[in-house]
Amino acid sequence: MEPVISNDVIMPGELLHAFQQRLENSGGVVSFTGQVRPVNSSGIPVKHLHLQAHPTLTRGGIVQAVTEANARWPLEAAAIHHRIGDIASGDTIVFVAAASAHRRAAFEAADYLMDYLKTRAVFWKKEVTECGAEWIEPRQTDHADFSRWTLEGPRHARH
Amino acid sequence: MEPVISNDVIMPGELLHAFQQRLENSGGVVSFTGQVRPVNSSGIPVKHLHLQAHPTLTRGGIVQAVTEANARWPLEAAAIHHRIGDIASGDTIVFVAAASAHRRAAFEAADYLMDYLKTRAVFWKKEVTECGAEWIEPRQTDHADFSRWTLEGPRHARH
Amino acid sequence: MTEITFWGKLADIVGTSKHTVTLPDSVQDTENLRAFLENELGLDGALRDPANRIAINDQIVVEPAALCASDRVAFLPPVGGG
Amino acid sequence: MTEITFWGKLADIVGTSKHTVTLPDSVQDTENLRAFLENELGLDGALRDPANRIAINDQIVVEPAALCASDRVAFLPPVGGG
Repeated sequence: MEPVISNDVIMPGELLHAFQQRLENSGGVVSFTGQVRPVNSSGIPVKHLHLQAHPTLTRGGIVQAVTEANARWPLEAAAIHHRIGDIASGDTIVFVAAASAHRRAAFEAADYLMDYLKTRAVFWKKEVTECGAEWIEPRQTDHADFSRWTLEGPRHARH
Repeated sequence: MEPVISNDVIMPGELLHAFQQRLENSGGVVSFTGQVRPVNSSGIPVKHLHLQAHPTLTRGGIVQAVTEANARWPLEAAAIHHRIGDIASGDTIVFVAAASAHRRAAFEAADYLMDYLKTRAVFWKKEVTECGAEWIEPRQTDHADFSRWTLEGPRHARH
Repeated sequence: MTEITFWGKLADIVGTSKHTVTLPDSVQDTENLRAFLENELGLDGALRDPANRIAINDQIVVEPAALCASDRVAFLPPVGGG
Repeated sequence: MTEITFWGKLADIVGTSKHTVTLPDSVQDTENLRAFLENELGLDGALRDPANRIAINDQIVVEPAALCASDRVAFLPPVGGG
Protein backbone atom coordinates (compact mmCIF):
# COMPACT_ATOMS: atom_id res chain seq x y z
CA MET A 1 0.00 0.00 0.00
CA GLU A 2 1.23 3.48 -0.89
CA PRO A 3 2.22 5.58 2.10
CA VAL A 4 -0.03 8.56 2.75
CA ILE A 5 1.57 11.89 3.71
CA SER A 6 -1.10 14.50 4.14
CA ASN A 7 -2.41 17.52 6.04
CA ASP A 8 -5.69 15.68 6.68
CA VAL A 9 -6.73 14.50 10.12
CA ILE A 10 -5.83 10.83 10.75
CA MET A 11 -8.64 8.61 12.06
CA PRO A 12 -6.88 5.48 13.41
CA GLY A 13 -10.08 3.48 13.99
CA GLU A 14 -11.25 3.98 10.43
CA LEU A 15 -7.82 3.24 9.02
CA LEU A 16 -7.50 0.03 11.04
CA HIS A 17 -10.95 -1.07 9.89
CA ALA A 18 -10.17 -0.36 6.22
CA PHE A 19 -6.76 -2.07 6.54
CA GLN A 20 -8.28 -5.25 7.97
CA GLN A 21 -11.08 -5.32 5.40
CA ARG A 22 -8.49 -5.86 2.68
CA LEU A 23 -6.72 -8.79 4.33
CA GLU A 24 -7.21 -12.35 3.17
CA ASN A 25 -4.98 -14.64 5.21
CA SER A 26 -3.45 -12.73 8.11
CA GLY A 27 -3.71 -14.09 11.63
CA GLY A 28 -2.32 -10.96 13.24
CA VAL A 29 -2.53 -7.22 12.71
CA VAL A 30 -0.47 -4.75 14.73
CA SER A 31 -1.17 -1.04 14.61
CA PHE A 32 0.71 1.87 16.10
CA THR A 33 -0.78 5.31 16.57
CA GLY A 34 1.39 8.25 17.57
CA GLN A 35 -0.34 11.26 19.07
CA VAL A 36 0.72 14.76 20.06
CA ARG A 37 1.16 14.68 23.84
CA PRO A 38 -0.54 17.62 25.56
CA VAL A 39 2.55 18.25 27.68
CA ASN A 40 6.17 18.04 26.53
CA SER A 41 9.09 16.36 28.32
CA SER A 42 9.72 19.55 30.33
CA GLY A 43 6.11 19.63 31.52
CA ILE A 44 5.13 22.60 29.34
CA PRO A 45 1.72 22.47 27.59
CA VAL A 46 2.06 21.86 23.85
CA LYS A 47 -0.18 23.90 21.54
CA HIS A 48 0.68 21.98 18.42
CA LEU A 49 3.44 20.31 16.46
CA HIS A 50 4.39 21.52 13.03
CA LEU A 51 5.59 18.73 10.73
CA GLN A 52 7.38 19.48 7.50
CA ALA A 53 8.06 16.92 4.77
CA HIS A 54 10.14 17.07 1.59
CA PRO A 55 8.09 16.71 -1.61
CA THR A 56 10.04 13.69 -2.91
CA LEU A 57 12.63 12.49 -0.36
CA THR A 58 10.08 11.78 2.37
CA ARG A 59 7.90 9.46 0.33
CA GLY A 60 10.88 7.79 -1.37
CA GLY A 61 12.45 6.93 1.96
CA ILE A 62 9.23 5.55 3.42
CA VAL A 63 8.59 3.40 0.34
CA GLN A 64 12.11 1.99 0.74
CA ALA A 65 11.49 1.25 4.45
CA VAL A 66 8.28 -0.61 3.60
CA THR A 67 10.17 -2.59 0.96
CA GLU A 68 12.79 -3.43 3.57
CA ALA A 69 10.09 -4.54 6.02
CA ASN A 70 8.57 -6.79 3.37
CA ALA A 71 11.99 -8.33 2.73
CA ARG A 72 12.56 -9.02 6.42
CA TRP A 73 9.13 -10.31 7.42
CA PRO A 74 6.43 -12.28 5.58
CA LEU A 75 3.82 -9.52 5.57
CA GLU A 76 0.51 -9.62 3.83
CA ALA A 77 0.27 -5.83 4.02
CA ALA A 78 1.78 -2.75 5.63
CA ALA A 79 0.34 0.77 5.79
CA ILE A 80 1.79 4.12 6.82
CA HIS A 81 -0.16 7.35 7.21
CA HIS A 82 1.82 10.39 8.33
CA ARG A 83 0.33 13.78 8.94
CA ILE A 84 2.13 17.05 8.15
CA GLY A 85 1.40 20.72 8.82
CA ASP A 86 0.08 21.92 12.18
CA ILE A 87 -1.11 19.06 14.40
CA ALA A 88 -2.98 19.99 17.56
CA SER A 89 -2.33 18.47 20.98
CA GLY A 90 -4.11 15.09 21.19
CA ASP A 91 -4.31 14.64 17.42
CA THR A 92 -2.74 11.71 15.60
CA ILE A 93 0.62 12.27 13.90
CA VAL A 94 1.21 8.82 12.52
CA PHE A 95 -0.60 5.53 11.98
CA VAL A 96 1.28 2.35 11.05
CA ALA A 97 -0.23 -1.10 10.50
CA ALA A 98 1.35 -4.45 9.64
CA ALA A 99 -0.39 -7.75 8.94
CA SER A 100 1.07 -11.22 8.79
CA ALA A 101 0.11 -14.86 9.22
CA HIS A 102 2.05 -14.83 12.49
CA ARG A 103 1.95 -12.24 15.20
CA ARG A 104 5.70 -11.87 15.82
CA ALA A 105 6.22 -10.74 12.23
CA ALA A 106 3.40 -8.19 12.54
CA PHE A 107 4.76 -6.85 15.85
CA GLU A 108 8.35 -6.58 14.63
CA ALA A 109 7.45 -4.99 11.30
CA ALA A 110 5.29 -2.29 12.93
CA ASP A 111 8.03 -1.69 15.51
CA TYR A 112 10.69 -1.43 12.78
CA LEU A 113 8.62 0.96 10.66
CA MET A 114 8.06 3.22 13.67
CA ASP A 115 11.77 3.23 14.50
CA TYR A 116 12.44 4.15 10.87
CA LEU A 117 9.88 6.96 10.96
CA LYS A 118 11.25 8.35 14.23
CA THR A 119 14.91 8.48 13.19
CA ARG A 120 15.32 8.19 9.42
CA ALA A 121 12.15 9.44 7.74
CA VAL A 122 12.59 12.86 6.16
CA PHE A 123 10.41 14.99 8.41
CA TRP A 124 11.21 18.05 10.47
CA LYS A 125 9.24 18.63 13.61
CA LYS A 126 8.68 21.88 15.48
CA GLU A 127 7.01 21.96 18.87
CA VAL A 128 4.98 25.09 19.59
CA THR A 129 4.30 25.96 23.23
CA GLU A 130 3.38 29.15 25.06
CA CYS A 131 7.11 29.70 25.51
CA GLY A 132 7.77 29.71 21.77
CA ALA A 133 8.71 27.19 19.10
CA GLU A 134 11.50 24.65 19.08
CA TRP A 135 12.73 22.20 16.44
CA ILE A 136 12.76 18.67 17.83
CA GLU A 137 15.30 16.03 16.81
CA PRO A 138 15.21 12.29 17.56
CA ARG A 139 16.31 11.35 21.07
CA GLN A 140 19.19 9.02 21.85
CA THR A 141 16.69 6.29 22.73
CA ASP A 142 15.12 6.61 19.28
CA HIS A 143 18.49 6.04 17.62
CA ALA A 144 19.19 3.13 19.99
CA ASP A 145 15.81 1.65 19.04
CA PHE A 146 16.59 1.85 15.34
CA SER A 147 20.03 0.32 15.84
CA ARG A 148 18.34 -2.87 17.09
CA TRP A 149 17.43 -3.63 13.48
CA THR A 150 20.89 -3.14 12.07
CA LEU A 151 22.58 -5.54 14.50
CA GLU A 152 20.18 -8.44 14.11
CA GLY A 153 17.69 -10.00 11.76
CA PRO A 154 17.98 -11.79 8.43
CA ARG A 155 19.14 -8.69 6.56
CA HIS A 156 20.96 -5.51 7.43
CA ALA A 157 19.04 -2.29 7.19
CA ARG A 158 20.31 0.06 4.53
CA HIS A 159 20.99 3.76 5.31
CA MET B 1 -10.13 -1.22 31.88
CA GLU B 2 -12.05 -4.42 32.59
CA PRO B 3 -11.33 -7.21 30.13
CA VAL B 4 -14.25 -8.17 27.90
CA ILE B 5 -14.92 -11.86 27.24
CA SER B 6 -17.98 -12.22 25.08
CA ASN B 7 -19.74 -14.04 22.24
CA ASP B 8 -20.25 -10.73 20.44
CA VAL B 9 -18.47 -9.84 17.22
CA ILE B 10 -15.31 -7.77 17.84
CA MET B 11 -14.94 -4.60 15.75
CA PRO B 12 -11.26 -3.59 16.07
CA GLY B 13 -11.63 -0.19 14.39
CA GLU B 14 -14.41 0.85 16.75
CA LEU B 15 -12.54 -0.48 19.78
CA LEU B 16 -9.35 1.34 18.81
CA HIS B 17 -11.30 4.56 18.32
CA ALA B 18 -13.06 4.24 21.70
CA PHE B 19 -9.78 3.32 23.41
CA GLN B 20 -7.99 6.39 22.05
CA GLN B 21 -10.89 8.71 22.89
CA ARG B 22 -10.31 7.99 26.58
CA LEU B 23 -6.59 8.76 26.62
CA GLU B 24 -5.19 11.97 28.04
CA ASN B 25 -1.42 11.88 27.84
CA SER B 26 -0.28 8.93 25.74
CA GLY B 27 2.14 9.45 22.88
CA GLY B 28 1.79 5.91 21.58
CA VAL B 29 -0.96 3.34 21.21
CA VAL B 30 -0.29 -0.20 20.01
CA SER B 31 -3.11 -2.53 19.07
CA PHE B 32 -3.08 -6.19 18.16
CA THR B 33 -5.93 -7.92 16.38
CA GLY B 34 -5.99 -11.69 16.03
CA GLN B 35 -8.19 -13.14 13.33
CA VAL B 36 -9.28 -16.66 12.35
CA ARG B 37 -7.14 -17.61 9.37
CA PRO B 38 -9.17 -19.09 6.52
CA VAL B 39 -6.66 -21.93 6.11
CA ASN B 40 -4.90 -23.83 8.90
CA SER B 41 -1.21 -24.74 9.12
CA SER B 42 -1.87 -27.94 7.12
CA GLY B 43 -3.52 -25.95 4.32
CA ILE B 44 -7.04 -27.15 5.15
CA PRO B 45 -9.87 -24.58 4.99
CA VAL B 46 -11.12 -23.60 8.44
CA LYS B 47 -14.89 -23.27 8.92
CA HIS B 48 -14.67 -21.76 12.37
CA LEU B 49 -12.90 -21.86 15.70
CA HIS B 50 -14.76 -22.70 18.87
CA LEU B 51 -13.41 -20.91 21.94
CA GLN B 52 -14.38 -21.98 25.43
CA ALA B 53 -13.68 -19.93 28.57
CA HIS B 54 -14.06 -20.73 32.27
CA PRO B 55 -16.63 -18.56 34.07
CA THR B 56 -14.18 -17.26 36.69
CA LEU B 57 -10.63 -18.47 36.01
CA THR B 58 -10.38 -16.87 32.57
CA ARG B 59 -11.23 -13.36 33.67
CA GLY B 60 -9.20 -13.64 36.88
CA GLY B 61 -6.08 -14.65 34.96
CA ILE B 62 -6.45 -11.87 32.42
CA VAL B 63 -6.96 -9.24 35.13
CA GLN B 64 -3.75 -10.49 36.75
CA ALA B 65 -1.85 -10.28 33.46
CA VAL B 66 -3.02 -6.68 32.96
CA THR B 67 -1.91 -5.88 36.52
CA GLU B 68 1.48 -7.42 35.71
CA ALA B 69 1.73 -5.35 32.51
CA ASN B 70 0.95 -2.19 34.47
CA ALA B 71 3.67 -3.07 36.96
CA ARG B 72 6.24 -3.64 34.23
CA TRP B 73 5.47 -0.68 31.97
CA PRO B 74 4.20 2.85 32.62
CA LEU B 75 0.87 2.42 30.81
CA GLU B 76 -1.92 4.94 30.72
CA ALA B 77 -4.36 2.20 29.69
CA ALA B 78 -4.61 -1.38 28.46
CA ALA B 79 -7.62 -3.13 26.97
CA ILE B 80 -8.36 -6.77 26.16
CA HIS B 81 -11.39 -8.03 24.27
CA HIS B 82 -11.59 -11.79 23.71
CA ARG B 83 -14.33 -13.51 21.82
CA ILE B 84 -15.68 -16.95 22.77
CA GLY B 85 -18.11 -19.39 21.14
CA ASP B 86 -18.04 -20.12 17.40
CA ILE B 87 -15.86 -17.64 15.49
CA ALA B 88 -16.04 -17.77 11.70
CA SER B 89 -13.02 -17.70 9.40
CA GLY B 90 -11.87 -14.09 8.97
CA ASP B 91 -13.53 -12.89 12.16
CA THR B 92 -11.62 -11.32 15.02
CA ILE B 93 -10.78 -13.53 18.03
CA VAL B 94 -8.92 -11.04 20.13
CA PHE B 95 -8.19 -7.32 20.34
CA VAL B 96 -5.50 -5.94 22.65
CA ALA B 97 -4.50 -2.29 23.04
CA ALA B 98 -1.86 -0.61 25.18
CA ALA B 99 -1.17 3.11 25.56
CA SER B 100 1.84 4.83 27.07
CA ALA B 101 3.76 8.07 26.94
CA HIS B 102 6.51 6.18 25.10
CA ARG B 103 6.13 3.79 22.23
CA ARG B 104 8.45 1.01 23.43
CA ALA B 105 6.32 0.55 26.54
CA ALA B 106 3.16 0.34 24.43
CA PHE B 107 4.74 -2.15 22.01
CA GLU B 108 6.15 -4.36 24.73
CA ALA B 109 2.99 -4.37 26.84
CA ALA B 110 0.77 -5.36 23.89
CA ASP B 111 3.30 -8.04 22.91
CA TYR B 112 3.41 -9.38 26.48
CA LEU B 113 -0.37 -9.45 26.82
CA MET B 114 -0.69 -11.38 23.56
CA ASP B 115 1.95 -13.90 24.66
CA TYR B 116 0.02 -14.30 27.90
CA LEU B 117 -3.27 -14.81 26.06
CA LYS B 118 -1.73 -17.35 23.68
CA THR B 119 -0.12 -19.55 26.33
CA ARG B 120 -1.52 -18.85 29.80
CA ALA B 121 -5.04 -17.48 29.44
CA VAL B 122 -7.71 -20.02 30.36
CA PHE B 123 -9.28 -20.69 26.98
CA TRP B 124 -9.71 -23.90 25.05
CA LYS B 125 -9.74 -23.71 21.30
CA LYS B 126 -11.22 -26.15 18.82
CA GLU B 127 -10.62 -25.83 15.11
CA VAL B 128 -13.47 -27.04 12.90
CA THR B 129 -12.65 -27.98 9.30
CA GLU B 130 -14.32 -30.15 6.68
CA CYS B 131 -12.20 -33.00 8.03
CA GLY B 132 -13.64 -32.70 11.54
CA ALA B 133 -12.79 -30.88 14.74
CA GLU B 134 -9.51 -30.72 16.61
CA TRP B 135 -8.52 -29.13 19.93
CA ILE B 136 -5.59 -26.77 19.43
CA GLU B 137 -2.89 -26.20 22.03
CA PRO B 138 -0.22 -23.47 22.04
CA ARG B 139 2.72 -24.15 19.75
CA GLN B 140 6.33 -24.37 20.90
CA THR B 141 6.96 -20.92 19.46
CA ASP B 142 4.14 -19.48 21.58
CA HIS B 143 5.74 -20.86 24.75
CA ALA B 144 9.14 -19.57 23.62
CA ASP B 145 7.56 -16.15 23.05
CA PHE B 146 6.12 -16.08 26.57
CA SER B 147 9.40 -17.19 28.12
CA ARG B 148 11.02 -13.98 26.82
CA TRP B 149 9.20 -12.18 29.63
CA THR B 150 10.03 -14.61 32.42
CA LEU B 151 13.77 -15.15 31.87
CA GLU B 152 15.92 -12.14 31.09
CA GLY B 153 13.22 -10.66 28.92
CA PRO B 154 13.26 -7.22 27.39
CA ARG B 155 14.26 -4.56 29.87
CA HIS B 156 11.60 -2.26 31.11
CA ALA B 157 10.80 0.54 28.75
CA ARG B 158 13.26 3.38 28.79
CA HIS B 159 12.04 6.83 29.68
CA MET C 1 -21.72 -35.11 46.54
CA THR C 2 -18.76 -33.64 44.65
CA GLU C 3 -19.16 -31.76 41.40
CA ILE C 4 -16.52 -32.55 38.80
CA THR C 5 -16.32 -30.54 35.57
CA PHE C 6 -14.31 -31.32 32.45
CA TRP C 7 -13.14 -28.57 30.13
CA GLY C 8 -11.95 -28.34 26.56
CA LYS C 9 -10.92 -31.67 25.05
CA LEU C 10 -11.48 -33.48 28.37
CA ALA C 11 -15.26 -33.08 28.00
CA ASP C 12 -14.95 -34.88 24.65
CA ILE C 13 -12.70 -37.60 26.11
CA VAL C 14 -14.82 -38.20 29.19
CA GLY C 15 -18.05 -37.85 27.23
CA THR C 16 -19.57 -35.25 29.54
CA SER C 17 -18.68 -31.81 30.84
CA LYS C 18 -20.10 -32.43 34.31
CA HIS C 19 -20.12 -35.42 36.63
CA THR C 20 -21.54 -35.49 40.14
CA VAL C 21 -20.24 -38.24 42.36
CA THR C 22 -20.15 -39.35 45.98
CA LEU C 23 -16.49 -39.83 46.70
CA PRO C 24 -15.50 -42.78 48.91
CA ASP C 25 -13.57 -42.04 52.11
CA SER C 26 -10.43 -43.32 50.42
CA VAL C 27 -10.36 -40.22 48.17
CA GLN C 28 -8.67 -37.59 50.33
CA ASP C 29 -6.69 -35.62 47.77
CA THR C 30 -6.33 -34.88 44.07
CA GLU C 31 -4.01 -37.83 43.49
CA ASN C 32 -6.63 -40.25 44.88
CA LEU C 33 -9.29 -38.44 42.85
CA ARG C 34 -7.43 -38.81 39.56
CA ALA C 35 -7.04 -42.57 40.11
CA PHE C 36 -10.62 -42.98 41.31
CA LEU C 37 -12.17 -41.19 38.34
CA GLU C 38 -9.94 -42.94 35.80
CA ASN C 39 -11.28 -46.22 37.06
CA GLU C 40 -14.88 -45.15 37.55
CA LEU C 41 -15.16 -43.54 34.12
CA GLY C 42 -13.12 -46.25 32.34
CA LEU C 43 -10.60 -43.83 30.88
CA ASP C 44 -7.22 -44.37 29.28
CA GLY C 45 -5.01 -42.12 31.41
CA ALA C 46 -6.34 -38.66 30.46
CA LEU C 47 -7.16 -37.73 34.07
CA ARG C 48 -3.79 -39.07 35.30
CA ASP C 49 -1.89 -36.82 32.86
CA PRO C 50 -0.40 -33.94 34.92
CA ALA C 51 -0.68 -31.72 31.82
CA ASN C 52 -4.37 -31.66 32.68
CA ARG C 53 -4.46 -29.49 35.76
CA ILE C 54 -7.01 -29.30 38.56
CA ALA C 55 -8.86 -26.33 40.00
CA ILE C 56 -10.68 -26.62 43.32
CA ASN C 57 -13.42 -24.06 43.93
CA ASP C 58 -12.11 -21.93 41.04
CA GLN C 59 -8.47 -21.95 42.17
CA ILE C 60 -5.84 -23.86 40.24
CA VAL C 61 -4.03 -25.95 42.87
CA VAL C 62 -0.54 -27.28 43.44
CA GLU C 63 -0.87 -31.04 43.72
CA PRO C 64 -1.45 -33.16 45.61
CA ALA C 65 -4.13 -30.98 47.23
CA ALA C 66 -6.62 -32.02 49.92
CA LEU C 67 -10.27 -32.47 48.95
CA CYS C 68 -13.57 -31.97 50.79
CA ALA C 69 -16.80 -33.62 49.70
CA SER C 70 -18.37 -30.21 49.05
CA ASP C 71 -15.58 -29.02 46.72
CA ARG C 72 -16.14 -28.13 43.11
CA VAL C 73 -13.37 -29.75 41.09
CA ALA C 74 -12.45 -28.80 37.52
CA PHE C 75 -10.12 -30.68 35.18
CA LEU C 76 -8.36 -28.22 32.89
CA PRO C 77 -6.43 -29.37 29.82
CA PRO C 78 -3.62 -27.13 28.49
CA VAL C 79 -4.94 -23.64 27.88
CA GLY C 80 -4.36 -21.05 25.20
CA GLY C 81 -6.46 -18.39 23.54
CA GLY C 82 -5.82 -15.58 21.08
CA MET D 1 21.50 30.07 -11.40
CA THR D 2 21.48 27.48 -8.68
CA GLU D 3 18.45 26.92 -6.47
CA ILE D 4 19.27 26.34 -2.82
CA THR D 5 16.54 25.28 -0.36
CA PHE D 6 16.71 25.18 3.41
CA TRP D 7 14.55 22.79 5.41
CA GLY D 8 13.39 22.50 9.00
CA LYS D 9 15.34 24.65 11.43
CA LEU D 10 17.77 25.75 8.70
CA ALA D 11 15.08 27.91 7.09
CA ASP D 12 14.74 29.70 10.45
CA ILE D 13 18.51 30.05 10.85
CA VAL D 14 19.13 31.28 7.29
CA GLY D 15 15.98 33.42 7.33
CA THR D 16 14.57 32.01 4.11
CA SER D 17 13.59 28.61 2.76
CA LYS D 18 14.80 29.32 -0.77
CA HIS D 19 17.82 31.16 -2.15
CA THR D 20 18.72 31.45 -5.82
CA VAL D 21 22.32 32.30 -6.51
CA THR D 22 24.85 32.42 -9.33
CA LEU D 23 27.72 30.33 -8.06
CA PRO D 24 31.26 31.51 -8.88
CA ASP D 25 33.53 29.15 -10.82
CA SER D 26 35.38 28.43 -7.60
CA VAL D 27 32.39 26.49 -6.27
CA GLN D 28 32.82 23.03 -7.80
CA ASP D 29 31.52 20.75 -5.06
CA THR D 30 29.46 20.67 -1.88
CA GLU D 31 32.43 21.53 0.32
CA ASN D 32 33.04 24.75 -1.65
CA LEU D 33 29.31 25.45 -1.57
CA ARG D 34 29.05 25.16 2.20
CA ALA D 35 31.91 27.64 2.67
CA PHE D 36 30.60 30.00 -0.01
CA LEU D 37 27.06 30.16 1.41
CA GLU D 38 28.27 30.55 5.00
CA ASN D 39 30.15 33.63 3.92
CA GLU D 40 27.54 35.00 1.52
CA LEU D 41 24.69 34.61 4.00
CA GLY D 42 26.75 35.70 7.01
CA LEU D 43 26.03 32.55 9.01
CA ASP D 44 27.61 31.14 12.13
CA GLY D 45 28.58 27.63 10.97
CA ALA D 46 25.15 26.03 10.44
CA LEU D 47 25.86 25.20 6.79
CA ARG D 48 29.31 23.83 7.64
CA ASP D 49 27.87 21.39 10.19
CA PRO D 50 27.99 17.90 8.60
CA ALA D 51 24.89 16.98 10.66
CA ASN D 52 23.06 19.11 8.12
CA ARG D 53 23.15 16.95 5.01
CA ILE D 54 22.86 17.92 1.37
CA ALA D 55 20.58 16.57 -1.34
CA ILE D 56 21.30 17.34 -4.98
CA ASN D 57 18.34 17.02 -7.34
CA ASP D 58 16.37 15.11 -4.68
CA GLN D 59 19.13 12.62 -3.84
CA ILE D 60 20.98 12.75 -0.55
CA VAL D 61 24.66 12.69 -1.50
CA VAL D 62 27.89 11.40 -0.03
CA GLU D 63 30.19 14.38 0.31
CA PRO D 64 32.11 16.00 -1.16
CA ALA D 65 29.90 15.75 -4.26
CA ALA D 66 30.37 17.61 -7.53
CA LEU D 67 27.98 20.43 -8.41
CA CYS D 68 26.56 21.80 -11.67
CA ALA D 69 25.10 25.30 -11.98
CA SER D 70 21.69 23.80 -12.88
CA ASP D 71 21.51 21.58 -9.79
CA ARG D 72 18.82 21.95 -7.17
CA VAL D 73 20.53 21.81 -3.79
CA ALA D 74 18.73 21.16 -0.48
CA PHE D 75 20.19 21.54 3.00
CA LEU D 76 18.59 19.00 5.33
CA PRO D 77 18.97 19.20 9.12
CA PRO D 78 18.63 15.99 11.16
CA VAL D 79 15.33 14.30 10.33
CA GLY D 80 12.73 12.47 12.37
CA GLY D 81 8.96 12.14 12.25
CA GLY D 82 6.37 10.08 14.08
